[in-house]
Amino acid sequence: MNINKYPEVKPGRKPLKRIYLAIMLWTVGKAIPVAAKVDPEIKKEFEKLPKNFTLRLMVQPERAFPLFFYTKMLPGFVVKNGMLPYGLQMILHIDAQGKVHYQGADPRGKKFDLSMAFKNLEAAMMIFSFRESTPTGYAHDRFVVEGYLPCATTFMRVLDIVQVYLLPKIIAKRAVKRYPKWFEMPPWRKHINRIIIYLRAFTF
Amino acid sequence: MQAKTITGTSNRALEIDLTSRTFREVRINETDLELYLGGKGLGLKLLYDRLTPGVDPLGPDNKIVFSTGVLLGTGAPCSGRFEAVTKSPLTGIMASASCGGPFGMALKTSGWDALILNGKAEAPTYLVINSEGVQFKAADGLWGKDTDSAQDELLKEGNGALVIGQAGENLVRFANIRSGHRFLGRGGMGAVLGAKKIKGIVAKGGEVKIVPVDKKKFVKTNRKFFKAIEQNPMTSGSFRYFGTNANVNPSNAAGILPVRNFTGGSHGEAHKISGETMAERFKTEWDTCKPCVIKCGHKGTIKGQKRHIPEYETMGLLGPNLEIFDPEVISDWNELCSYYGMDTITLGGTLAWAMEATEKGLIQTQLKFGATEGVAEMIRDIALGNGIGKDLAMGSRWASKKYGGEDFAMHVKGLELAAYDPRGAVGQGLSYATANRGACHLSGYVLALEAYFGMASPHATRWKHYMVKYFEDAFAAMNSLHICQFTAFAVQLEPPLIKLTADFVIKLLNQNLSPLALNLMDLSLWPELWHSILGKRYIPYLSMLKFRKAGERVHVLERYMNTREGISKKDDTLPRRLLYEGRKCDAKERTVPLEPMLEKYYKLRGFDANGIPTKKTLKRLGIEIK
Amino acid sequence: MMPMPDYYEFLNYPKIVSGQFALENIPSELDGYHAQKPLVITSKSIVQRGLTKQFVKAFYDSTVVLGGIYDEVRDYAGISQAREAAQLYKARGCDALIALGNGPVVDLAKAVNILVSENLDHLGPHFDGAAPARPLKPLIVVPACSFNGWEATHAMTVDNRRLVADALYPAAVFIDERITIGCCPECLAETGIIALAQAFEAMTADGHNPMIDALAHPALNLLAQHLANGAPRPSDSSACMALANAATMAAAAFCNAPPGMAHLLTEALGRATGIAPGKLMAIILPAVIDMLQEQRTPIKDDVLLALAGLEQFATSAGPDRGRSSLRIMLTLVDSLKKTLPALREAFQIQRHLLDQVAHEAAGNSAGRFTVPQCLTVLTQAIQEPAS
Amino acid sequence: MPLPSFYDFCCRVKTISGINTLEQIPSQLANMKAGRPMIISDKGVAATGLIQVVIQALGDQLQIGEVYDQVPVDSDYRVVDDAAKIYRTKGCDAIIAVGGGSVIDTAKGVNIVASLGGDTLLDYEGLGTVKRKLKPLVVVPTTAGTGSEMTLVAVIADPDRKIKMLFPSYFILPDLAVIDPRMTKTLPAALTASTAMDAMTHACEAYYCLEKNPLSDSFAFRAIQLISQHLLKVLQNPADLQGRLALANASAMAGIAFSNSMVGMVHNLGHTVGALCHVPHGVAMSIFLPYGLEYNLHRCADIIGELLFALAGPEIFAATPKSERPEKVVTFIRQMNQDLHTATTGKHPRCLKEVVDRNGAQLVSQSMLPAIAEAIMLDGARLTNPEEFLPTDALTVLSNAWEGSPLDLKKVNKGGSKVNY
Repeated sequence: MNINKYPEVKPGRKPLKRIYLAIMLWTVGKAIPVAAKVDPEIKKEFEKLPKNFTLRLMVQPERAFPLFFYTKMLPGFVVKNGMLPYGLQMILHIDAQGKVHYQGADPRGKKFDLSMAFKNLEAAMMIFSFRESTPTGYAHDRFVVEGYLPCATTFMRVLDIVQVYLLPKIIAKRAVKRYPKWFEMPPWRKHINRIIIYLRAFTF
Repeated sequence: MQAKTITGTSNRALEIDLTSRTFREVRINETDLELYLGGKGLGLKLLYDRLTPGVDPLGPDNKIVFSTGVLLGTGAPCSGRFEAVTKSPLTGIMASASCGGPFGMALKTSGWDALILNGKAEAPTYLVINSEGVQFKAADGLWGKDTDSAQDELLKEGNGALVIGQAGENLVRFANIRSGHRFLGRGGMGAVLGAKKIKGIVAKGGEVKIVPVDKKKFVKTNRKFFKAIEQNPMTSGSFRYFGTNANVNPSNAAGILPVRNFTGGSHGEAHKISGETMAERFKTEWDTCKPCVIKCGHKGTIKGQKRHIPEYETMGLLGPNLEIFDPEVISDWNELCSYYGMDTITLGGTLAWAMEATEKGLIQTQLKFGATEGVAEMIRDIALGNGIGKDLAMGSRWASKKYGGEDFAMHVKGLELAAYDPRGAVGQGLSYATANRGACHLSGYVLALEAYFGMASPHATRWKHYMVKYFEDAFAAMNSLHICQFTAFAVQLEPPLIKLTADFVIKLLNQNLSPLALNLMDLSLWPELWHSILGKRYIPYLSMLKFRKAGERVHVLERYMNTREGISKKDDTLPRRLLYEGRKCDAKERTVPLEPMLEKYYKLRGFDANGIPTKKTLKRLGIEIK
Repeated sequence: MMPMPDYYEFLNYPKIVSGQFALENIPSELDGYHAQKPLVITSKSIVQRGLTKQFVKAFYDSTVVLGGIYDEVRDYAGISQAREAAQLYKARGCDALIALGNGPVVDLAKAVNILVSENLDHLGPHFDGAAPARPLKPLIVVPACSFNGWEATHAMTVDNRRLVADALYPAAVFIDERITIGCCPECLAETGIIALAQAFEAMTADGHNPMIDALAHPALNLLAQHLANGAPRPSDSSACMALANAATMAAAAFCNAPPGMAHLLTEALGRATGIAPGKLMAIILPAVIDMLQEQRTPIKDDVLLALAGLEQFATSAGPDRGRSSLRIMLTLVDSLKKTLPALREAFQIQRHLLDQVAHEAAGNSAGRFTVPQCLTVLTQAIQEPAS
Repeated sequence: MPLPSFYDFCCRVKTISGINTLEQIPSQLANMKAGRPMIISDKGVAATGLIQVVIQALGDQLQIGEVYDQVPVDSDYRVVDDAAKIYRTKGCDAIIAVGGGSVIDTAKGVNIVASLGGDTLLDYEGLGTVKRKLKPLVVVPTTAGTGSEMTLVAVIADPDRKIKMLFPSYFILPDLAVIDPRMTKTLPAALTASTAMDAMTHACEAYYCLEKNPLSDSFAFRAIQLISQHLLKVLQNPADLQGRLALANASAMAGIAFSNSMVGMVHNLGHTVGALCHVPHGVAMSIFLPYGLEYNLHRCADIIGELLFALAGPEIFAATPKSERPEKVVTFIRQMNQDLHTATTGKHPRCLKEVVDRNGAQLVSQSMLPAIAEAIMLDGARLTNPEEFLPTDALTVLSNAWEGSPLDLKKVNKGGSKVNY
């Protein structure tokens, strides 16, 4: 038998989807620390998490998604603070004071207490293109959680609220189970929060 | 000495009911003779009128018809042949076989054109046929005997005998019937007789003399025929001096010689079994059908005995196909097959399957490609139904259904392939697929054009459907005359038009304008003989077309009978190996592109897309729909 | 009240993953078995339909390298090809198998799995009765059109010989609409009718248990909803998904139950005649149901519940339920008449074979059916309708 | 049964069930080429004499390597290491786990260490460390419906770090689950009631939560049918082996259903009150189940309405108009709790305030409710609940459940779009 008739098939890539997801993860990552400052509910949720806690949201398999090619050319602090999208991870760190920091997409040299991972690129796309809500995605086994589990639900709640801030209502309604009624804050406050989050997220 | 003279043909058939031990004379309809010519065609028609579809081939409801042709007994060249048709226990569909043994002549000169057997005898019986009718005689003493001694016994009572061996008695599905040194080989007719408990049939013969109606014309045509045969290099040269094994070398060269269960198409040692080598080694002499002018049957001295030289198919399938190249060993096995009465083609195919199945762990036998050990024992086991031989005795289709290995069971519709690999001659592939009795090489011998004469391109599919139909019709008609198929070389290739044209021109014409080329081919010698014997007026060309149409009728009738047994497009296929596996001997690893050829073939034949003859076609051919 | 059997064994090994982007989960599933390099076994028709391209795309952006796509399978799984594929598997250093396709493809993959896991050259010892012992390599089945569900069970038919062993269960079945999409109405109808028969017979078999019922129930339900509309529309992906799911569930249930009459007859007749089982089932199942009707065999209520749903079940009178379920079954079979017309070949089955087939079926039924019973059903099944 | 846009389903453990099934274990083990099992169990099981029943049933067909009955209620890795050491010194080649969730998880852990070598389970923490098939593991569940015999994760605590370690792997799945009614025959009435209601809750939640699929539905549906048909009868006649077998089957089926479709807020609350107030799981389940149904009523009324068929039978189902069915389901479950309360002479609590410990002290005080409500965020079951479930919602539910009063449906927070299964 001539085995060359049946060549090995190396996995290809879907570059556009990668870039889209990298930008989404970067945006959400940058928005969370800001939201934690301005939104009391998020703040409360983060307070439940232990101090000196590192968590990340990523797309599996990790080896298939190395950092973007230009990462090496950038100065270290840009990479460290996640000032540009670099890859398909979103790393958050809660320091000893309970303050939340976005640490970019570079997992090297970090130890994670909680790691939430989309099982594959398409699963992440389903969620980030809002075809599936986060709970449905969870129900459909789109992601796996590793590490300190009880915090995962907290983190997902945070993600839900951040989505509500970042997205227009018509999309956000699809993404979360229950669109909040904002009992606890006046409507103008909501919009101001939203603007702050946008501004801070997109400025360095 | 001869009491009676029959002018033309007797039109009498003898129908015997074995269950009730009675017989009756059946008059053969003149129109039937006109439409079906005699021989195979008439035999099929007689069977068609009597056989219910779906009966057990080995049950009492199956019938077997032995039918002689118009030519037999008149002294026409190479006419010493008769045909048998029945429903085959190997394939479950119609089987027809042609044989050059003395039984045909004896039957015809006992005044019968055909013999129909019905029912089933209670105890082993043999039949003695004379012009009056038939005597049923107890065969207790013969049952269990080999074909040689049984035939010797029977021949005490007549000029020609049919006899089965232990294989037939044990219902080996590919048991054959022996007459003289020749056999009604394929389709397991021996088992049909065995199931009917008929050990043998002997015809007294020599009771009537047969003369043609138009003697003058007959003698004239005969002379032309002789001349053609003497001119043709195949019929007067290679076949005459080297037998059918003259095919070995050209087959090997064309890559159509089956090697190792059809995994290869040629072999370096093939020359050892070629007709040329053997003629020299075994000092061969003629041992043929009677009457014959080609003289392809030979005998020689092998291991100190006078033996019939195995024919090409036997050589090919028990030889290279098992990777054996020792003609003496093959001859031993051939003798064993004659002794037990088994078809060597099916046996060879089944043994090759068994060897490959053993190699692949599907069955456990001693058999191994290239090794002679255990083969003779296995042949005995098959004939006697011992051990796994009992399963192999059912043929490769049945065995592969039970044990697996269907992908390398080389059969079509249950009948094993003859010794030509169609990957080197795709038209032959189509012919194997569409042949009525299964993978039969005699249905339309297209490979001669493709692989031997260079008159068609072996790998092109263009117009192959036309060639296959043309030759199927011609051969069906020939088998209905009934005349030796090898006369085709002479009849078709010797007329001046084709003789004087260069081969490459013929190839070009044939491949691109096949209908024109083939319609210009002159086949008139055959119909002229038939017409002269019956005293009918012969109209040039038109009568030839009528003759070809008769052939078409015979072929379609057989097809129609098969479709009544459940045959359809799904069965018109080739072994997977030929369709999907390339061969190492072939750099391009070619396979047979069957599907496109088959579709065109159906259209040309007037079959529907499922391969069933349409009502229109049947009506056109005058076949009564049942 | 559901009767509780005194003893039963039940196993439904494979994980079923079905739905959008199911295929994309294969790499992480393989990772669960520490496999990184699967060998894909598939058939020429799948390649011709372009499904392998779709399939390969599902592995984009993963770390899984496909060790090769062995696409030589056609309508027969034999040891010759299994050896070739095993050779390829070893040459490439693969560590898992993916069967992309139906019947013979999966059978072949199972055979290859035995060859590579036990380092054998042929299956001789297993044909002689030795059961392959766990663990074999992980085998993932991705069903394509005319998937009859048996692929996802513990049985394999290689070289016409059936081998049944728990080790042969595939690890997972991934049902994805990109692959299950129908190739022709006929194939879908065949899938459907086989699934229908299997689910029905699993539920009504003597040795059934609540687990079997629980598997067969959704199968029947999906079929009742989708068979009639779905079969003529091979491009309707949701119907194809439903049928593939139903087939998987039905076979999973069925392989835990003793085989029913329709199945035994179809199998034996298929072997004798070479006609596709789906086509045979289309004529045998109605005959079996007719027999049940004639004999007034009690049919348990669950069948109607599965076929007709809660509302209709609740409003039907208790004693009628068995009969109505048989009626619905017949209507379902009838609804396939157009897509799966009664077969000419079937009416031409050699009558002398029937006896042999009936004997074989009765012999395989462990005494549950008699030869005359089988023969009656067979004769009725291949009776050409007067027209 | 609509096919969801995506689902997965896995119940790959071989199940054998029947009245004398324990006797089959030796031959089943022999098929797996094992003959010297170690029995792992806990003190509670040992005290009821169930281990003796198992040992007797195993007979002399195999040698028992060791009976280890030291598994505590909250098992940790040190127990696992300890048992694994004994396993090795006694030369065992298989494990039979007799008990509930904790025992089964421990047995899974022991199997990892015993099969793969090493001294401690800590070596195998995390994903992807268990890479090959382990030794045969047979589980004989004694409490109904933990479902942990069907799941492919072992949860074992590490008290030093105060975390629960997860060992997810296909290879740690048990090889055989044995359902034998003798294991539950001696269960006291109150426990029978609460374990059956536990299974009932698994089934109901599996039926309406987000990960539902046709297969889990079907298993859940049958489990509910079996329980509602048999539970009260078994309570009246505790020796009814057929009834016990039906309940045991029901809980196994409920286990299959919920391990595939996940659970919702009932479990969320149950886990939380279990962790904070040590309310037994089954008890909590039976109390919260009606509230779970009520709370999600506006999201999946049709689906909950279907449960009436399983609970009450086709006649009542047909007699109830479609719009009233969901409420009727809730009433039915409440009535069932009431019936159980009566049948167990008050031992089966109907609301949180009735839950007492052995000494008759109340386990959940009203003042603890806000703390419980806050703690629900730490449990994953809230994610698969059809309606969003937040501490404020939890507090409403909890206070109603404490009192035993029905939920005011108007007060349930609503919002968001339709649920896609």
